[in-house]
Amino acid sequence: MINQLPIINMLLFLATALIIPLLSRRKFNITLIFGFIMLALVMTSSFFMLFHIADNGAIIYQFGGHDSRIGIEFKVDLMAAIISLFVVGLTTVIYIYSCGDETEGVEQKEYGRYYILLFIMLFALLGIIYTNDLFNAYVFMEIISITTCSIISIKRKKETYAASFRYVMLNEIGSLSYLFGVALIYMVTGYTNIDFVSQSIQTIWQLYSINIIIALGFLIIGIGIKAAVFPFHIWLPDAHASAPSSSSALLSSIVVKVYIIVLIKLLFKVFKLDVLNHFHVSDILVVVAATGMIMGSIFAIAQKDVKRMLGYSSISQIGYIVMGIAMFSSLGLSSALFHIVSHGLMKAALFLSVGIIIYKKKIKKKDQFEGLAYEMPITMGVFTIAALGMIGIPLTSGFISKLTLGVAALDHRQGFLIIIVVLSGLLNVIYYLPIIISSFLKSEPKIYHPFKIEKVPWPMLTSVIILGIGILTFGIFPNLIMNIMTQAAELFGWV
Amino acid sequence: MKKHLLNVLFLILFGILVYSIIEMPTMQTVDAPSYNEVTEYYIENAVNETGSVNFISAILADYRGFDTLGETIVLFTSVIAVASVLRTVKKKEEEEA
Amino acid sequence: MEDRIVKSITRMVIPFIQLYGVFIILHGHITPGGGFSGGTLIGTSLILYTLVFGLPTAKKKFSHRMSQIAESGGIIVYVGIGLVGLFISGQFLTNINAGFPLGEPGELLSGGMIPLLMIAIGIKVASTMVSLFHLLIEGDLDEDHPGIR
Amino acid sequence: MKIIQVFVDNINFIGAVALFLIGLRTVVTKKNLIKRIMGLNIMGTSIFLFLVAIGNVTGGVPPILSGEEGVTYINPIPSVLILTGIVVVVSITVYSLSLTVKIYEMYGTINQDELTNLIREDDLHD
Repeated sequence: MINQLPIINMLLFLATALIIPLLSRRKFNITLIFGFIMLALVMTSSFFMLFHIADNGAIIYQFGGHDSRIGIEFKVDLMAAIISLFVVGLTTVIYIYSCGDETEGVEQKEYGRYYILLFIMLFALLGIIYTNDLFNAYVFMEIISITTCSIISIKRKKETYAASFRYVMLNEIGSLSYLFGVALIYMVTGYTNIDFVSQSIQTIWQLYSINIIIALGFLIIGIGIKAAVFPFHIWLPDAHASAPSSSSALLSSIVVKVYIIVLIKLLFKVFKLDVLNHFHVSDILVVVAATGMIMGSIFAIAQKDVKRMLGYSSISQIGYIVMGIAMFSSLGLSSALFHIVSHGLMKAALFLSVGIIIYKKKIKKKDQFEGLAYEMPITMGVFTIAALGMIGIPLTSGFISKLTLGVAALDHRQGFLIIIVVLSGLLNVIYYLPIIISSFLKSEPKIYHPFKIEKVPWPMLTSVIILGIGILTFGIFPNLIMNIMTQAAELFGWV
Repeated sequence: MKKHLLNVLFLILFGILVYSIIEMPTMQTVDAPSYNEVTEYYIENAVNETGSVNFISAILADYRGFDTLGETIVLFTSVIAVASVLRTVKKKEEEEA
Repeated sequence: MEDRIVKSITRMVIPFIQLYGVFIILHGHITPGGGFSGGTLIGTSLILYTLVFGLPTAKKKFSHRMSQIAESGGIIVYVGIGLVGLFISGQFLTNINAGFPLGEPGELLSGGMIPLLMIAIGIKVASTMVSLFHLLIEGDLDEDHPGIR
Repeated sequence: MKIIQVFVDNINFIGAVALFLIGLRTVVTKKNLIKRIMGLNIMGTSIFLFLVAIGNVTGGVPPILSGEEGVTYINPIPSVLILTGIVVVVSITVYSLSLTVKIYEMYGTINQDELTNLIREDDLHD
């Protein structure tokens, strides 16, 4: 029964997406509760799966009972189990937030459609994490790109359409160059299953080295565009500026991270280490990560709109993760995995708290935050925790991930990266601290009853509080997830 | 000026790709690297394993059936996505009422 | 387009296009073609109908309710066939182990689950094409373009 | 002479790569939104041409079991990948076309430059 869990999780999400239109006749809360039950169900089953895989190895599930060379195969190893649990858990929290946030630009009638798209995106996210087949990953990548674009363009504002059009164009170039890379690999190896592709690549990469270089280039550029790695990040800030805050929280803390997992799968499972070292991929990735860290923060300083600023700061944080991967060591990979989880929590907390602020005060500009902490203590409290986490202050999970990244850089004898990590942390200070300072210290003259809990729908507040607690717990007790992550990183067989 | 720069860049890229294609195993015969034991397996066993004479439908529906499920879901999402963009709310109420 | 000749010709031609489309879907596992190409054929015949007879009449033929049923119906049938394999033999989307009758290759009733899947895909592709076309041209009707009356 | 012979041998691969770059150039440089969508379609078809060229066997017969012996079939797998890929490119095109309809309705233009100027004006005064 355990082997069926991956496909059952995905079919549960698909079933929810199909049942929601039938529920739209009755009162709307029934759809929300029904969706929440399904999310909780899948979360428990992925918890169960994680413990099972931690004990006795990866679940391999062949579709139609065919040998894995012939048919399509799911391979859920420890890293996939951790990330799928992270994706479903964080989506449940963001789902709780979106239940309370009806009016944020999405009409009541549209609301059912928003959830259908959300659940199909979850179906595809789980699929792309589990699958062990390159072309199957392309099909799920397409479903994700359509659903994320339509989640953004569901808010009927003028600038959302222009932003999502640019997002579709760039996303499509990314997927087609990924497909071109897969076609080049298929031309040389004849397989699409990841294990068999890597076996045959190890033997023939000297013979057809031209094919491998060009396939590697197209794949990395394709995934780079979709994961908004620095040189290809143009679409992310515009998409965030105009999207509803729950979908921009989803986009930048979950979808972008899943593409980083696809990048990890490609680099370390398909092209194993000796191919990568031969083509010096590690140095290229280090350069890309370093520029991304610095440039992302510099752009963020210049922004006026809070959401666009958060978009640029996620680009610099993605640079951290790519730096962790570029170390090509189990320490580097485990710190990258930890940063994926901690950045996901922090970025979701930031976006959701900004969403509450926009919901209540209808302000978008950075400099309109005076005295907000007195009116909305909880939201600004969580915003400060998350912002301090982004800067890397101890007691938050951000500090732990910066620490482990620095240790991984030292272990990889690239000490100058620590300087870049610290420099980018300082740049974060420049654009996060003014908001915190102005909201806490500059007091609004007409505040009579400070520190009264803001009147905001309860689901929005609970989700933000959960995220705040999550950032602090992983900051104080990082070993809760750090050991499983080092265990997962060991599995890649570093030479 | 920017346009010419871009055209030159694309020409250089085209030259690099054409040069690399000449190196690639582009022989379109049975001993191409992609014509390996997986293809032979399909050609020999597809008929008696799936009963369908047309190998492409056999692979499409049976061996790689999960891809085609992904396909139908792409079609389903594209209808929902276009409806969420174009379907004006007031029009929908008339239909429901 | 109040054109008597065009209307009568399309009234004659459309059934044959749809018949050919159904033929391509059903013979998917014998001759080239299958769910995707047959579905497009049927979809095009319905689009031709909408072009010639106007959106309101076409809406009666292929109403919003029907397109919703066809959309989710195609996927439910597909997943149902997959689940049959899951419950009987523990593998999703399997053919022989799930006991689908393979029949004699080359005959119409051969191929186990393949014709069933082809029909599901055919319905799905046809209904998607038609509802996308209706959605795209629906926007023109509000602003006073004569458009497709 | 060898060069021309080499060109003629793998002409479909070179054609596929040329189409890919033409499509990429249209998407990147063209200003009209509809032309950018067409560029996307060209890129999609070029990759399918590349896949067909990979699976092609000279003198091969389409992979339908025809009964008589000694017949070489072409490689069926790339054709299956293409069938799946075509549907994907179609649905992306329909989605971006619907976005263009809405952009034209809201902004009255589908030229990328005018669009960016209009958006910049909106940003200034809101």
